[in-house]
Formats: sequence, structure tokens, C-alpha cells
Amino acid sequence: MGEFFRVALAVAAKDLRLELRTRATILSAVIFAALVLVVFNFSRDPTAVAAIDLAPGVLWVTVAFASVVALNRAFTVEREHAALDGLRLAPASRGALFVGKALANLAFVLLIEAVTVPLAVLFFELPVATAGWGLPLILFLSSIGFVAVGTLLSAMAVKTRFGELMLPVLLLPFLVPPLIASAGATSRLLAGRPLSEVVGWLRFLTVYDLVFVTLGLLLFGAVIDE
Amino acid sequence: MGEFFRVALAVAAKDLRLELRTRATILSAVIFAALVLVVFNFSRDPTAVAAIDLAPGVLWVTVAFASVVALNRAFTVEREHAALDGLRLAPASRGALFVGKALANLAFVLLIEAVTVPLAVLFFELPVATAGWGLPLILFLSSIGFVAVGTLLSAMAVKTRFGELMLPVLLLPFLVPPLIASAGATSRLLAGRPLSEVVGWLRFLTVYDLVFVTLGLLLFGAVIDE
Amino acid sequence: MPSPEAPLLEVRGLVRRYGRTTVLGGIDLSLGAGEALLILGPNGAGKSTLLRTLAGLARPDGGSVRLAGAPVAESRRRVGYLAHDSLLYDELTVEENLRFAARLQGPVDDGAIARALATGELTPQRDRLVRHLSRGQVQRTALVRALLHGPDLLLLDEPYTGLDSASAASLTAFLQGCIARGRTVILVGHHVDEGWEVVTRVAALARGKWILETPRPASPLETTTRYREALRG
Amino acid sequence: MPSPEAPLLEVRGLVRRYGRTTVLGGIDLSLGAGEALLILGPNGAGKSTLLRTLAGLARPDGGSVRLAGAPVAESRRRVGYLAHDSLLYDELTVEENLRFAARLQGPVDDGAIARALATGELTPQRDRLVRHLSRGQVQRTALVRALLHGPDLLLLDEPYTGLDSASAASLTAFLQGCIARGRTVILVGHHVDEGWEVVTRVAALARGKWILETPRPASPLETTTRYREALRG
Amino acid sequence: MTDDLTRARTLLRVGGAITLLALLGAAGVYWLALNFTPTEASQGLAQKIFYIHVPAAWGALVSFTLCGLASAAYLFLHEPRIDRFAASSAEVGLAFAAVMLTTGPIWGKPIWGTWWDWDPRLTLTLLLFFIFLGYGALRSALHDPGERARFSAVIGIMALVLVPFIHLSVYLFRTIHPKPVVLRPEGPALPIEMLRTLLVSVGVFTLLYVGLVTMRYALGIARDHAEANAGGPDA
Ligand code: HEM
Ligand SMILES: Nc1ncnc2c1ncn2[C@@H]1O[C@H](COP(=O)(O)OP(=O)(O)OP(=O)(O)O)[C@@H](O)[C@H]1O
Ligand SMILES: Nc1ncnc2c1ncn2[C@@H]1O[C@H](COP(=O)(O)OP(=O)(O)OP(=O)(O)O)[C@@H](O)[C@H]1O
Ligand SMILES: [Mg+2]
Ligand SMILES: [Mg+2]
Repeated sequence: MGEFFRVALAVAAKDLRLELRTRATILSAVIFAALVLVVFNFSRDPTAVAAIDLAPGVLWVTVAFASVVALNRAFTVEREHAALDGLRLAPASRGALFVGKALANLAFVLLIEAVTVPLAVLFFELPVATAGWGLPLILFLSSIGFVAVGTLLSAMAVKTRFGELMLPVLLLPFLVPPLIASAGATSRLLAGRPLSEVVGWLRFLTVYDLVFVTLGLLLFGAVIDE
Repeated sequence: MGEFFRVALAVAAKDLRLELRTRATILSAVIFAALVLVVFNFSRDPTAVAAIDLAPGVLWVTVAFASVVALNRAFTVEREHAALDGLRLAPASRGALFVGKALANLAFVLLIEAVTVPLAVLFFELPVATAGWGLPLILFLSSIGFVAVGTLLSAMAVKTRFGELMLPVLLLPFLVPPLIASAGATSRLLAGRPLSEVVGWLRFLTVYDLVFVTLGLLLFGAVIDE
Repeated sequence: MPSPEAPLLEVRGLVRRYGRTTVLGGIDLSLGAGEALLILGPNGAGKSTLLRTLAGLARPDGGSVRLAGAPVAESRRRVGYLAHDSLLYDELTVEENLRFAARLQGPVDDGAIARALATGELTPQRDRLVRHLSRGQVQRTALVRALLHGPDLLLLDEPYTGLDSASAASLTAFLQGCIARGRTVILVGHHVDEGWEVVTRVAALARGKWILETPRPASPLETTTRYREALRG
Repeated sequence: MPSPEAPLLEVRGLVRRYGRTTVLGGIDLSLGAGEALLILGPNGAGKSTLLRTLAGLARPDGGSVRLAGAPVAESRRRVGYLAHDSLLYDELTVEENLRFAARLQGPVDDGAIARALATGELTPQRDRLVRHLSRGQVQRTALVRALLHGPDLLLLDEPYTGLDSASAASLTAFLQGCIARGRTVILVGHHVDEGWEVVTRVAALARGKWILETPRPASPLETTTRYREALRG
Repeated sequence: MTDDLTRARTLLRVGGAITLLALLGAAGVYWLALNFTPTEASQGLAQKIFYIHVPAAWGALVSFTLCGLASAAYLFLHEPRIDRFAASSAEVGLAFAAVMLTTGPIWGKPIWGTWWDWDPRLTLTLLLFFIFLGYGALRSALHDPGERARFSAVIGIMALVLVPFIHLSVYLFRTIHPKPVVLRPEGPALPIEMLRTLLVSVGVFTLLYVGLVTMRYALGIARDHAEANAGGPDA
């Protein structure tokens, strides 16, 4: 077990070093988040749509975009110079490799969220007080599921044969539920409803996470090994 | 001049063929677009916001970010095995190379729009009929600007560690002006106003396109050559 | 093919296909400790495919590969594989790459990394991004990466590529050391004289089959002539 | 260095830095039609950097590179450059890659492509993705790509890498043909004997400076010894 | 190499002195504004911020413009010093823009009743600010000096092109931001004393610009020097 985590952490640390070494990345993350908000505000007709109504959508687009970016990136770095073969040669369990890649992706997505949420609060004058811990909780839970599925999919996508690439499309439906759940929960919380009202959503997200992390652990080997 | 276009078309054709092989770009972009629309659809509180008010903004933001996803890939294909050096060795004008890359990207963006718009129409029950030919026209004009700037910037972003994040940081500010125009024009058209009323916006888009396509032609050399 | 010692590597009727084309058509091979096999063969003969399969990166479509009696997947730590690609990350420094490769194998001790850098004569470049290395420096880094964890079976696909004469010499010396310590080496190459001092056996592959398999002939020249004949006949 | 003919390539005091490091410290070189220069040198000496600069891919930080009296950028069509990287697209077939490279140079005629495939002995692989080629096949494709448009100046960085003996021989023959037709060749390598028949002059680079520059010595062996001395002294 | 450092030091001192002078000047402007300039009727004291806001705004746009022009020059001359100047000007511009973006809202609160409004002029200004933040991010993400110079030059030029879009945006879109009262075809439309104070303040900001750019430029020299000595050749 200690070995499992040593490998997982090694992989995650490697990816984070590849991505986050330069201060530029953090700065970029902040600028990026701010820009998303600006872009949205612009596309909105202020007379018709109140900023607050956009808020959940904005949050989730930012999260989705961050994830797509992170996941696109995740396995292109492994393809150049066949670095993925380097991972496959490791005497480590495939689960450990999966957790490693997923952790790195999660870290990035969480970073983006960490800068987006406060900015969104400022921009939209969100009643975070009422939302309280619910919002971060939802973000965290849904990010996990998101990243778990995404890591699996992008690993498939790195084997660039068409058949394999169709899989992501087939699996698209799997990405939708957590989004709906969290978007729904978010808008309720921002509407000032109590946390108790979204417990159902939260439970759903947790189950989803468990299911797909497990699936990832089991299937990753099948994806990267012949 | 004939040579200019021969090279440009060769480059564009090459990129399109690569994309047909792998589908990597379009798939991730389209998946992302679908996700965004779903999110908005479910995070919207129907009692608070009319779909029609939200639609133009959402449509444009979706298109913009999906384009960023697509543009992110534009130069990764040139990075493997230093293929970009292959282009740089060509006795062709750098402008021709730029147009080639940009044409391919334009094709991708238009394709993304061809998927996004119908989806948006479905989700938000947009009265596209009323908009008539105005909408495609706006889409086309703004796409040109997007792609001109995006091609130039992604050629730079790909040289940075974690360029997938650097690209939106550099690109989004330049996308906002056409975004304002497009979103503004779209909402008017969807409100059933005549095309004549948005001529100002269209002129703005055209100027923007002209300016940045010219810049691209002039500056691409500075980006790819030492 | 017979082997003086208890075989470390045992390959039986190995078949590998890519779609319709059969790249390896039933390969038998058995190597014991302290043996070094040089594999020759024209481009596209299947040498790299064979090594990939032995390294457990490609699944055999037929036949079996056993390392000390077990499937390769169960004894990855005993295998060191140098591929055509470097398996390195362009955006990490030489040291970071080696450190990562080491972590994948087991707990890392800094002394080992430092020594590895020294044996690869990479100490001056330790903090340079791999993207900024010259080809020979990349090749040396890839070699060090492959051998870092002291494997028993070394699978080296054209290891001398891009090395200058000095580095080539020290690689040969290093491999002699391995053999002396009872390791097993498989060497793929196009130049008989590269690593000649190490080699104990020579084999040639063509169209996915052995066309030559012999203890090391008296001289490189003789080897070349026999290889030529085998190719013709 | 002096040259029998009107120089096609004229390099004066070429300096190239990578931020901190000075990789080329004032290189002079002049080559005429029909000359073939073999450049030797330890890993990291600056050979590839020199070729990149001659090919117009890297801007000199000092000195000048002139091709037939004009800057390289103005006569790219006359240069054929083989790099360490293949410059090929993995997801395109061999033929598609060549066709694209040809289009970049000028109008394409199918006959030429077919002939190019034949000279590279790639006709059987013409419709295979480069991703699925063996190393030697990739190297041959890269070579064909570089020489497709019949350049006057051939800059070949370790062109024999990964080639089997047959392909190596036919490459040498091809280069002899080029020299006979008055082309100019610069060859980087680590084996003196590779392409020996073609070479008319030999030079050695170390730490970004010439340490040896001579008309071709009598034999490969003599060349090696003189190179060794130069490295030591 | 070391005379680089001495040059850097002297430049740093000179720049520092000029900056100090400018800051004193700024104080002077407010003494002038408060004692010798009529208070604007409708806005009252709030309008006094005018004398920072406007010069800062202009200063920002001018800095960015100069950065853009220098960038264009660099692409022709490939002269590292020009790149260094462009980078310096961009950073100072960022500082000025920051002032504009803070004084603006402070002014806006009493006048418009809101800190910020998604008015095109304001937003495009904000975007220009972001573009140059990105400019900085890009620079710090690139290590090869040549590449860094070329790439940031391209951004600089593209941003330069966006400036007129911004200046014009006030005409192109509905906006609550005051139309040009000084820089307009018909000529200035404000009391002579206000104009005088404004011009003094503009002079002060120009001085500030020169001082800051000189200092930043000196730091640039020092940095390049440090890089150049960081490592020797190998192999
Ligand atoms: C809220 C943020 C604000 C921003 C980002 C902003 C931005 C700018 C910019 C960029 C300029 C230079 C325009 C040009 O010369 O092209 C400018 C000038 C000016 N601003 Fe603001 N401004 C803001 C708020 C305000 C407010 C609240 C007022 C007063 C009600 C104001 C009054 C002026 C005036 C009078 C000028 C000079 C116009 C001219 O003569 O050119 N600004 N501002
Ligand atoms: N992924 C693949 N799909 C289809 N064919 C492949 C694939 N990989 C290799 N091949 C083919 O299998 C044959 C053997 O390839 P391999 O790389 O083993 O040759 P090799 O002996 O290593 O040649 P070289 O000396 O050039 O390295 C080649 O004809 C090659 O084209
Ligand atoms: N982009 C770069 N940035 C920094 N240093 C570099 C870069 N490219 C090459 N170098 C360094 O410049 C030196 C010369 O590299 P070059 O590739 O020219 O050597 P070479 O003679 O081709 O060596 P080899 O025989 O291994 O190919 C090496 O020390 C290398 O590390
Ligand atoms: Mg091989
Ligand atoms: Mg080299």
C-alpha cells in the first residue's frame, strides 16, 4: 500500500512539476478565471439577465473548461517520446498510475476553482454567506467524479485510433449527471436555500465519485496496457 | 500569388487530413460545448430568466471557449518530431503558412458552431427562423476574427510549458470585442429586429477581421522564425 | 536454442501480428545469466517488436515469454528496456527525469542518482531540460534511465545510436561489467563492431524469423560475412 | 578554410548562443560545388546547432552565413536538411508526408513522388502511417523528405542512424551521385567509415570551435587517429 | 560585463531621483487642485480625482502605445535594448492602469452610484490591463531570450492595435463614461484653470513615467547580466 501511494504521488508530482513549475501558471490561472467572468458579463444583456442568475452557469463552465484543458494535456505529455511506455514499464499497479494522473488533474481543477469562486463572489455579489460551506463542498465532490471519468477518457484518447476516440462520445452521458447535480445544487444554495435541501444532490455526487474512481482503478490497466 | 495559395491550401489540407484521422480536436471541443450547454440549461432557474435572454450570451461564450479548446491543438501536431521546422524550411512566405493554419482552424471552429448552434436552439427553443441569414453571417464574420488572433497566439502558447492555459489567457481579451458585437447583434436578431439594425455590429466585426488577419499575415513570421 | 546456464529468459514460439501482417512468426530464444546476445537484421525485420514484447509492452499473439519462469508482467523490476524513443519528458531536467524513473521503481536514494549521472557523464547537464540536450546527451540520459534500477535483463535497442566514440567505449565497458556480474544482455544493432567485446552470441532476424543463430564467431568480419550469407540464402 | 571552387556556402565567424551558453564560438567554413565535408565531434560539440544555423532554422548571434552569395532565407529551396527529428507527421502515411513536403516546395508531380519512394525503398510502406514504421523506415522517409526537391546543399545530421547495411550502402551510392552532379554535402557522424567513399574533406568540432580541418586523409583509420590527437591536443 | 552593472546602478539612481521629483510634483498638483482650481459645480470635491484619473489613464494608454511601437521596432532591429524598453514600458503602463482602475471606481461611486459598470469603455480598458498581465505571464513563461523578445513584441503590437478600438469604443457603444472633454476634435471643453492643473498633472505623470521606466530598465540590465553569468559552456 505504501508503494501504491509512493508511485501515485511520484506521478502526480511529476505532472504538477511539468505544469505548475513556472509562477506563470498560477498567474495565468487567476487571469483566466477573471477573464471568464468578464467574457460572461459581456455576453449578458444587463437589462434582461441579473448577474446572479448567471453565476452557477459561469462557475460550471469554468470548471468544465479547466477540466477539459487539464485532461487534454494529461496524456499528450505522455505521448511525446513514448513516455507512457516508461510508466507502463514500472513494476507498479496500474491503479497507482491512475490515481497519480487523476490527482494531478484534480489539483489543477481545484486551483482554477480556488481562484474562480472568490472572484465570482466579488463579480456577482453572490450571497456566499447563505451558501456557506455547501458551495466548496459541491465543487470538490463534483470535481473528483469529473476528473476520474476524464482521466480514464483522455487515457483512451491518447491511443489515437478512431474507434477508441469514439468512446469519449459514448461516455459523454456519464459526464452530464454530476454537472446537472452540482449546477442544480449550486443555484439552490445561491438562491439562499438551506444546505439540507441539497443533501440529495450531495449524496448523488458522492456515490458517483465512488463508482467512477473504482471504475478508473479497475479499468486503467485495460486502457493503457495491451 | 498562385504559390501563396498552393502552400496555404497544402497546409490546411494537411491539418484537415490529420484531424480526420484522429478527431482529437473536434471531439474534445464538441464534448465541451455540449457540456456547457447542458450546464446552463440545468443551472438556469426558469422562473428567473427567460431562455431567450440567456441564449445569445451562452451561445457565444460556448462557441468562444470551444474554439479555444480547438485552437489549443492547432500547433501540438507541429511540435511532435519538430514538424514545425519542416514548415519553416519551406521556401514559402510565412503569410501563406499562417493562412494555411488559420483556414484549418476556421474549418474546425465553423464545425464546432455547426454543432453548438443547433444544440443551443434545442435547449433554449430559439426562434432561429426570425433571425434568418443574419445569424450565420455573424457566426462567419466573428469566427474569422477568432481564428486569426487564435492561430497567431496558439503558435506562441504552444512554446510555453502548459500552453493550454496560456492560450486562453492571451486570447480571451482579444475575443471580447467581437464577442460583444456578435452577442449584441444576435440578441437583436432573435428579438426579431431586421438585419438593417445590426449593420453597425457587422461593420465592426468586418473591421476587426481585416485588422487581425492583416496582423497575422505580418507577424506570423516573427512567431515561428528566429 | 540451447544455453549453457539455467535460462533466465525463455521464449517459445513467440508470434506478434499488427493487423494482418505477421511481424514475429514463432520466435524461440533462451538466454542464461552472463550471456549477451547481439541481434542483427534488416530494417523492419521485427527486432524492436521482439524487444517490446520481451519487455512486456506488447502482448504476444502466440507463444510465451517467461522471465525466470514467470510472466514478464510479474517481474518488471528485473527488466531494463532502452527503446528507440527516449521515454523522457522534454520539459523536465535530466535529474528530474531520472529521479522520476527511479521513484517508479522504488524508494529513491540521492547517492544512486548522483552515481547514475556520473556513469552517464551527465553531471554537467543534470539541471538542463531534456528539450535542450544534444542527441547524444539524450541517448545517454535514456540509457541511464533504463539501467538505473540495476535490472537482471537488459534489452537495448540500438543503444550506441548517437553516442560519440568516448561514450560508446564507456557503454561497452559498463556492459562488460554487467555480464561479469551475471546479468543478461540483448543488444540490437546494425554495426557488428559496436559492443563486440561484450557479445557472447549472435543472432539475425529477417521477416520475423531467425535466419542465423550462433555463438560469437571469431571476428566481426566473419560475423558480417555469415550474416550476409544468411540474408542471401 | 580554402576551397577549390567558387564557394557555394560561405560561413564567416559564425556565433550561436543559447541564452547562457555559447555553443558556436566563431566558425568559418566555405564549401564549393562537388565537395563533401564530414564533421566529427563529441556529443554536445555543436554540430547539430551548426547545421540548424546553416539551414536557416536558427538565427546567428554573430557572423554570417551566405549561400551562393545570398542569405539562406532567400534560397531555402536550394537547401536540403535532415535533422535528428524526422520532421514527419505520425498520423500521415509515408506518401502523404512526402506529398505534403513536396507541395511546400513547389507544384507536385506524381512521378517524382513515386521515384522518391522507390529510391528510399519505401514503396511497400507508402500507405503505412509513419507512426507504424520501424526506426530505419522512418529514417529513410525523413531522408527522402529532405532530398525530395533536389537541393544543391545537403545538410545531413547523422543520416546513417538506424539504417541497415543495405540502406546505408544505397545512401552512400546516392550521395556519390549527388557529388558527381556537383552538389555540396555536409555530413555529420560519429563513424568515419560511414559515407567515407563520398567525403572529400574532414573537419572536427569541439566546444564550438574547429579542432581539425583537412582534405580527406588516406584512410578511415588515419582519420580516426588524427581526430583523436586533435581531441587530446 | 561588470560595467553593465555600474551602468545599471547609475541608471537606477537617476531613475530613482526623477521618480522622487515626480512624486513631489504630484503632491504639488493637489495643492494646486485644492487651492487654485475651481470646484466643479455638479460633482463637488469628487471631481478633484480627475487630476489623477485622467493623467493616469492617458499615461497608461501612452505607455502601452510606446510598448507597442518599441515592439514593432524590435521585430525589425532585433535589438535586445529595445525589447528591454518595451517590457519596462509595459510594466509601468500596468501600474498606471492600476491607478486608473482604482481612481475610476472611487470617482464612479459618488457620481454614478456604483463602483463598476460593464460599460464597454471600462471593460475594454480592463481588458487592456489583462492583456498586459498576460504579456507579463508570457514573458515569465519563456526562457530563451530571443523567443521571449519576439513573442512579447507580437503581443505588444496586437495590444497597440486594440487601443484605438478602446478609444473609439466610447463612440461605438452606449456608455456611461464621460465622452472625451479634452482630446476631442472640437478642442478642450473645460475651464482654463482646470485645464492648466490637468496639464501640470500630465507633466508630472510624464516625469513619473520616465523615472519608473529608467529604474525598471536598469533592473532589466541587472537581470540579463545575472543570466549571462549563470552557466558556462559544456561538452
Ligand atoms: C470606473 C472605471 C473607469 C475607467 C476604467 C476609466 C477609464 C478611462 C480611460 C481609459 C480614460 C482615457 C480615455 C481616452 O483618453 O481615450 C479615461 C478618461 C477620463 N475619465 Fe475615466 N474611467 C473610469 C471612471 C471614470 C469616472 C467615474 C469618471 C467621471 C465621472 C471618469 C471621467 C473621465 C474623464 C473626464 C476622462 C477624460 C476624457 C478625455 O478628455 O479624454 N472616468 N477614463
Ligand atoms: N504499430 C504498428 N502497426 C503496424 N505495423 C507495425 C507497427 N509497428 C511496427 N510495424 C511493422 O512491423 C515491422 C517490424 O517493425 P520493427 O520496428 O520491429 O522493425 P525493426 O527490426 O526494429 O527495424 P529497424 O531496424 O528499422 O528498427 C515493420 O515492417 C513495421 O513497419
Ligand atoms: N535549445 C537549447 N538550449 C540550450 N542549450 C542547448 C539547446 N540546444 C542545444 N543546446 C546545447 O548546445 C550544445 C550543442 O548541442 P548540439 O545538438 O549542437 O550538439 P551536437 O554536436 O549535435 O551533439 P550530438 O553529437 O550529441 O548530436 C549541447 O551542449 C546542448 O546541450
Ligand atoms: Mg527497431
Ligand atoms: Mg547532434
